[in-house]
Amino acid sequence: MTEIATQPGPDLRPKRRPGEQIVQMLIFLAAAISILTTIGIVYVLGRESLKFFTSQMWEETNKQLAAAVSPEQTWLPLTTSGSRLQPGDVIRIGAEVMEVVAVDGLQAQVIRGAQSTQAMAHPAAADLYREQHINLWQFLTGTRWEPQIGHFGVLPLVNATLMVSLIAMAVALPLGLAIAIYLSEYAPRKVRDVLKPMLEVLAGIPTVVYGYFALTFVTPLLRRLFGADVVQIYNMASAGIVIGILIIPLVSSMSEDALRAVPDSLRQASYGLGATRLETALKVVVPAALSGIAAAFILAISRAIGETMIVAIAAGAGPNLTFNPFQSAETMTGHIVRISGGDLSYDSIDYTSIFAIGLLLFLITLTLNIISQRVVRRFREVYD
Amino acid sequence: MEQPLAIEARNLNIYYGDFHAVRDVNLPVYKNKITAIIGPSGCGKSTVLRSFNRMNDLVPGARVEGEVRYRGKNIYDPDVDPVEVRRRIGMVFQKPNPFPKSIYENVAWGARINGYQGDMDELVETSLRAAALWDEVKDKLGQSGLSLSGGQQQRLCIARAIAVRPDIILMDEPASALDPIATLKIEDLMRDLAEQYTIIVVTHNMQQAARVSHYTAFFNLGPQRAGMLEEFGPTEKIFTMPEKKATEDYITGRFG
Amino acid sequence: MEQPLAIEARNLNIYYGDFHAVRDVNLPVYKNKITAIIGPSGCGKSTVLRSFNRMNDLVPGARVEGEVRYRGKNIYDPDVDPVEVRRRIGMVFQKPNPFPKSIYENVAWGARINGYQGDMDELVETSLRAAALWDEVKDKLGQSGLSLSGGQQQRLCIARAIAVRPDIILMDEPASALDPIATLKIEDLMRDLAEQYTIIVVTHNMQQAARVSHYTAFFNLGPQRAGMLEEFGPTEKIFTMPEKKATEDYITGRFG
Amino acid sequence: MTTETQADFQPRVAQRRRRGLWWLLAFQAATLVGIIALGALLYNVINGAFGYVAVEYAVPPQQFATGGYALEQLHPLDLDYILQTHVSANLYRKLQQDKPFSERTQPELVDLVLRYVVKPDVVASWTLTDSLLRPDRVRAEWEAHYPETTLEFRSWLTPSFLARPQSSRPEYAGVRTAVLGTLWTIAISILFTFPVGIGAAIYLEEYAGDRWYNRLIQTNINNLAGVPSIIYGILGLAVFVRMLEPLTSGALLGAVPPDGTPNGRTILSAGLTLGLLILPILIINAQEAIRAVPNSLRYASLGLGATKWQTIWHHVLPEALPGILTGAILAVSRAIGETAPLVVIGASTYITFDPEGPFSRFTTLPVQIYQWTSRPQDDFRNIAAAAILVLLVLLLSLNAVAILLRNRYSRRA
Amino acid sequence: MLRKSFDQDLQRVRDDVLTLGSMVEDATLKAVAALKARDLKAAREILLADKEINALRFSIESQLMILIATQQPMAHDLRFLASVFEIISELERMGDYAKGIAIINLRMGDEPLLKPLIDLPRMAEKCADMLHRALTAFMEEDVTTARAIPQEDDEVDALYEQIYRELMTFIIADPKVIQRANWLLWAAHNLERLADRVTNICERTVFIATGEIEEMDTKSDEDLLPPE
Amino acid sequence: MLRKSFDQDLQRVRDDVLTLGSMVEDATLKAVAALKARDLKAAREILLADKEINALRFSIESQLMILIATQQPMAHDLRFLASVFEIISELERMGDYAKGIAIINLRMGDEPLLKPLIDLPRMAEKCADMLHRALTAFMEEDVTTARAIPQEDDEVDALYEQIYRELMTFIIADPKVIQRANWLLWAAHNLERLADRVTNICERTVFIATGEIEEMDTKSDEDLLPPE
Ligand SMILES: Nc1ncnc2c1ncn2[C@@H]1O[C@H](COP(=O)(O)OP(=O)(O)OP(=O)(O)O)[C@@H](O)[C@H]1O
Ligand SMILES: Nc1ncnc2c1ncn2[C@@H]1O[C@H](COP(=O)(O)OP(=O)(O)OP(=O)(O)O)[C@@H](O)[C@H]1O
Ligand SMILES: [Mg+2]
Ligand SMILES: [Mg+2]
Ligand SMILES: O=P([O-])([O-])[O-]
Repeated sequence: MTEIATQPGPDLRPKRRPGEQIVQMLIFLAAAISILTTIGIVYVLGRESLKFFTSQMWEETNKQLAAAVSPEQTWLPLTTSGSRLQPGDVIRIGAEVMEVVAVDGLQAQVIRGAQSTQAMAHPAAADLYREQHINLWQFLTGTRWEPQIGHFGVLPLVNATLMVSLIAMAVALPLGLAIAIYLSEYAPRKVRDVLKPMLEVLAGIPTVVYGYFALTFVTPLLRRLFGADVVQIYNMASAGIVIGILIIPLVSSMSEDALRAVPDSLRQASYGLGATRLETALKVVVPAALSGIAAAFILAISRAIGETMIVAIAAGAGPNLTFNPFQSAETMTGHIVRISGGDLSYDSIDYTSIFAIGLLLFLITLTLNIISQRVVRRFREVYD
Repeated sequence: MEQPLAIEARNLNIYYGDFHAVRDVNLPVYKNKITAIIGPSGCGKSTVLRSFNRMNDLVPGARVEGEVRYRGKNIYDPDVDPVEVRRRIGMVFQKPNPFPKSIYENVAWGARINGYQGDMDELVETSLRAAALWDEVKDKLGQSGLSLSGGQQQRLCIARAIAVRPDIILMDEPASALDPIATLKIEDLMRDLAEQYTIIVVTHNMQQAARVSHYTAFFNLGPQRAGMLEEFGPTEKIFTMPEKKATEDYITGRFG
Repeated sequence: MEQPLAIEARNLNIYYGDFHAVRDVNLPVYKNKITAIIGPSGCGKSTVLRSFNRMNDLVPGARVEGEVRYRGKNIYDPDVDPVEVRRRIGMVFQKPNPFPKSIYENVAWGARINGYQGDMDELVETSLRAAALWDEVKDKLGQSGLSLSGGQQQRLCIARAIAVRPDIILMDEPASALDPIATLKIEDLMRDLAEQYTIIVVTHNMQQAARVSHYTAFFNLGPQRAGMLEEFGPTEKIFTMPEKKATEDYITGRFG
Repeated sequence: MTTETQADFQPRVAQRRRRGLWWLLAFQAATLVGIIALGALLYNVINGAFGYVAVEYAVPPQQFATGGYALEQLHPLDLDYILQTHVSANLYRKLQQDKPFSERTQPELVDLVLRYVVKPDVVASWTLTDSLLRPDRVRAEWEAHYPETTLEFRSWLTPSFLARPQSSRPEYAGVRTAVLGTLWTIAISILFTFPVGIGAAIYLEEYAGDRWYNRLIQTNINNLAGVPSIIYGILGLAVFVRMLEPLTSGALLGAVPPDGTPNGRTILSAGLTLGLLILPILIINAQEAIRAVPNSLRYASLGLGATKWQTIWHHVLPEALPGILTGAILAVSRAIGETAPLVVIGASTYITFDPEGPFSRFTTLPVQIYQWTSRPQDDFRNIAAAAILVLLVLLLSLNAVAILLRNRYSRRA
Repeated sequence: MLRKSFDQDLQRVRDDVLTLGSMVEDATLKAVAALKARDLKAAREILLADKEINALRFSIESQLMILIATQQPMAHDLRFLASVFEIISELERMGDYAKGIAIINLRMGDEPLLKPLIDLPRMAEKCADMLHRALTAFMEEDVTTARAIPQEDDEVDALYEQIYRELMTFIIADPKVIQRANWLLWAAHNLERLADRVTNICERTVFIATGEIEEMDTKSDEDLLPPE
Repeated sequence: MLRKSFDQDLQRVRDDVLTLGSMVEDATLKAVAALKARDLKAAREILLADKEINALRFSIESQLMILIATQQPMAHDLRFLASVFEIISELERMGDYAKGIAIINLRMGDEPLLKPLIDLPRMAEKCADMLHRALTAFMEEDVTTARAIPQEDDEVDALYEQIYRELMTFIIADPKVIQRANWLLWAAHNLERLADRVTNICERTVFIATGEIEEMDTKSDEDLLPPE
């Protein structure tokens, strides 16, 4: 021991530790990847949506020239197939853009070489493309989503999303909260030890399985209950209910965490004042955990809105603006999956449309998540 | 001089599952006196204290044998409702645990669930005054109880306990989480409260027991680590002239 | 009689962000003596203690001004490595915090990372002996440090601190989480350790400071709630004849 | 005063207790509903995966049952003989060219016999409940509608179901490609996510000071965790499949896909997409595990003169490891079950060849299930159910490991 | 103000000390008055009063011990309590002196006083007065007064010397009165000792206030000697 | 055994009390021996020794206060400390008696002793012996011995009475020797008082052990009287 006492002046100078700095650098980069992800999401969604809203897009009309045309010709002979042209449409054949002035049966009068393109000759059977424009207002308020005819109103998709989410919430919130209260306040240890893992299993099952469940179990059940003529094979109710079931564990587990975070001392305080178990649970514990529960609810809504596979499987394809839960309707997510599932050309309007919907979805869920986090943070502060 | 009894343990035995935690305790608690329970860690002080208002019912596996007589009735009789018992025998805990409600609500809540019919504002004020807290909080009754300092929170908890007008207040190390000054405030408060209430206080701090209590019960670990009442008597006697060697060793710090 | 200094705070000011937590502290700490720091809650006792081995560096926003001179060097000089400082000035915390490793490893680890070349078994034994723990654990060195009782854990932490051969041991309320008996054991141990080490101990418990220390520094809250050194002197003097009124009020419990 | 004010209290304990009882019943009922839902889900899957089927055979398999041995138990030479005698010479030669019969295993041969000789065709199927509880009704229906077929009890989940690749005929379809695709994808995700995720968690918990950029990273990660998975699909589609196509298709590294056209819809893209998807979850879980390590441990170590990294490496990480692993396993099982993003980045649904590396086109188990589920034919529902069972077993075992780990861990704490 | 109950307890000790003091004062004056009047009944009462003094002294002592055991006194409080130990011991002893005078009175029985008492009552008054003021200073922690009182002890000593010389002349004149002279001498001696003890109370008062023991014995080595 | 340092501190107090006791014992014997030998130099040394006694007494007292302030004594420890307060005060006073004898010796100057000293040394020895045994009993908390010692006070009283009577006869025979007789009488009186105080030490010993104050004053009311 005396060695220290006899030590000369201590050497307190810093030692070199290059390894520590390298490690720190590396893990900082790892953390920064998340920022890249967000930038990626915003950039991708933003850029493609911008394309969707502003840039020129050429939609196949399935029309061809009935005969070859010369560069000077202003009346174009057209085939019968495909969609109808209207005056004011901007069309493209090959590299040349034209503006439709008038349509007369199978003839269309055009201004040649519009948008500073060169008028040129076109062979017979050359494909006609039509220019598409979508403006934001139409997108947000339009009640029809029919890309084939140029209607890009997102409301049917949003409506279906909200309907499904509402149904899901109606199932998940009361059940989830009740389960949470039961587990945290009533269930004996042994029961909880069994139930909690079961609920976790429920939470761990992939959504595609829930989709299967909705389609092959819940839908037939609904049809049996309400009649096959009332309930369509693909319907929002079934998807909503099953999403609700899917979300129960989320709600119950987050709520239970919040309830359990309420210190035991509060319960004892309550009992000590002569409160019953119910009074303790509902009037002391639940209010104390309220913001945690609220956060769970908000997150649950966000999850429901973003849920994809169940609606893709069970809610049906095809946008449909309806308030009847037993009808089929396509949600935003369902639409994205359906459209992207096929082999899409990267330039098609359908392809860019999923980015616009994606952006909307992203913004909605982001808002909800941020609110939820805020609430959680406030809640945590109370007990720290 | 025979004092009137507030509550009394008779042949009390408490078990946690198979573990005999407390053995054969006979402990009288006198009315309007402060009775301190001291003893080494794990000797069952808290266990005995909780048995006085059936808080042990909430501990899984806990079992009580023997009697705790309160107003001529054994509170463990099957026809006694623990909820009733707990209203009359309040409790204050080691860590201040106000509800995350307003100060006012903290005090009013217990009375409200117990169907209090009188003037609530008045009750809140009386209780806060009795807990020597009124002056400090009267201008901010709407603020959260958690916004108070530790010592104030503990007094709030005392006010809350008082508001349901208990006979007896049990305190389990009520000041052990507080700094010395807050501790002294609580001790002064306890002495004032003893004029109206009977207080039983568990404390690790012998000096605190010495300072504050009228009677002291010294618990000790008996055979098989079962807690037992080693000595009971007026505090002054216990601390200046204990009868048992074990008590002497404990209070002079020569134990173990 | 001028005592040799072990470490000394000179014009020490400590800030947490904008908050001036400790103001103008000049505190000598004498070699092989136990210096106790007492004072009301929040007066900066722990803050000052941590400044003695630059543990404050770990607190976000903490800033230290002034000097802490150790062997003729200010430990806050830019060319001083805090890691080196901490090896020479060890620390024992309020709650026993053994590593979740074996008892042996708990003691050996610090020495090992500091490049100890000698016989590790011997070092472990010496350290455990010095911490008055050897006899209790010599047959179970392989067991987890967490399997010990609270008081034993705290002594293990002391052994661990000793094993790196520090000059000075800082203790922040080392017994406040322990029961009275374990507390007395730690106190006895501290007195033994003072023969070889310099000890600075923060305690909430005035009696403990009185019992255990040779010198006592009383910190108080100054203007704007900044902590300041109110009085420093031999413990006997501080407790029987303090010079300042504030000290007297504090130790006689008439503060605030 | 006590007695006089006692009158102000009307505790009505009995009434309050009754009310408590009713609520308790409600809470229990809710819990029961949750359990029933789980039960119904499992029941529904199992119900679809087994049951009676009405099968039509080109050649009934009993015909080959020689010497009391069922088809499945025959010797390879016998099977070879059956093939030789029942399929056209052209086909036989083609099969021989694909892979010599001598090199094929017995189950493979059985498979060939079934596919080219027996040619079973399931024309109707019944659920397990019907099959077990109402066999008479099943039999009656069968006799009424499919008299010329054979009624047999079929388990759609068989070893060969696991071993066979995808097929357009449910009778022959299997999940091998999908399972391999899943494993490949997950392996890539893990490879990418674990180091990054744990590193990020260490950074955020141990090093990050209270700086604007650290707060930004943290908030950002929390938000990413709540972004719907389909958005990740879109991100993966735009970034990995399209922008980074040269890389993800393997063209840069000289890998040429079987069909010759470089395409970013590869296992690598999928793995990275799923990796990004679970990264925030993994980071958050790991952060929580690291945060759960008490500060006292860090102080103890630093107080002994340990450096920061020594402290993290020797004390924080070992202590947090079970927690980190638990979180990681849960994140991985989330990735395994993900469907939507893979659909969006274009998991190929009809792939009959095994993935060979990160640049292969692929399908995964959930994508396969999705596809089968959305086919109108009943038989596909049956194999979807069987595939779901495979998926669930995989996930449940992972989850079980995680829960075990966590329980051990929390008991120690 | 915290520690309300401790302060109350301290106050009770202080009051009790004061009571004890006035009991002693009273006993002293009464003992000498009884002697002067040769009132045996009064003398007997003083014997009873002394029992009360002793009882009160022990009661205070046990209060002190309880306070030490239960209140962890420090600094000023501690000096106070420690001093009270000494002060009550002194007061009890002073009570004994008063009792001594009463006993002398009783022993004298029928015998008349050697001479009418003049100086002795004056001495007693002086003593009682000093004691009274010393205790007041103690109560008020009045250091100045406490330092001044011991000086007055000289007056008492002077009176004692005067009595001594007078009585010596009586004895030398007629050795047979030696017993009766001695009785008075003892009484005077008791008073002289009593006054000395007041000094100790004053010393303690200064100690409580300042923490320093100042020796205030003005005559130091002489007080134990008989006057020449 | 916990509280090692407290126990060490208590032991130091005990040792110091014993030292104080032997210093007093020593002073007593030496004072009487010096008187017998009319050794003025030795008498002066006793005056110095008394200063040491006083110093040690205050040192013990301040140790006591530090122990109370720092160790929170209770029960037995507390009774011990409280008793030591009283005992050292008594010992100091006993030292004063010894000093008194030394001063008498000094005051006698050239004058010879009235008579050769026989009983006075015996008395001093008896006193020193009682004190010694009382302190041993105190150290060992030997209640039986502590209870027995006060009985022996009678012997001292008897010796005192004998000396008194003897001196009275001298005075009556020749009143001019009154001064020299008085000197010896005072010396004897001092020893008698000293022996009384031993009783108090014994009382305290019993108190420490049992917590009870037993009055052991065998002669109670008579001790303050001159013998008849
Ligand atoms: N819920 C419980 N389950 C099982 N044993 C318990 C439980 N609570 C306490 N015990 C055991 O009962 C004994 C007494 O515990 P109790 O808490 O009453 O002691 P205590 O005297 O209050 O100790 P402390 O001073 O540490 O608070 C201990 O041995 C303890 O381990
Ligand atoms: N990390 C921190 N950030 C900001 N303020 C702090 C921090 N740590 C302490 N403080 C503040 O600095 C002041 C001194 O704190 P410190 O913990 O040193 O006090 P203390 O005397 O040890 O108190 P206690 O007795 O309660 O332990 C307090 O006002 C406290 O609120
Ligand atoms: Mg307890
Ligand atoms: Mg602190
Ligand atoms: O009591 P005294 O012997 O000191 O007079």
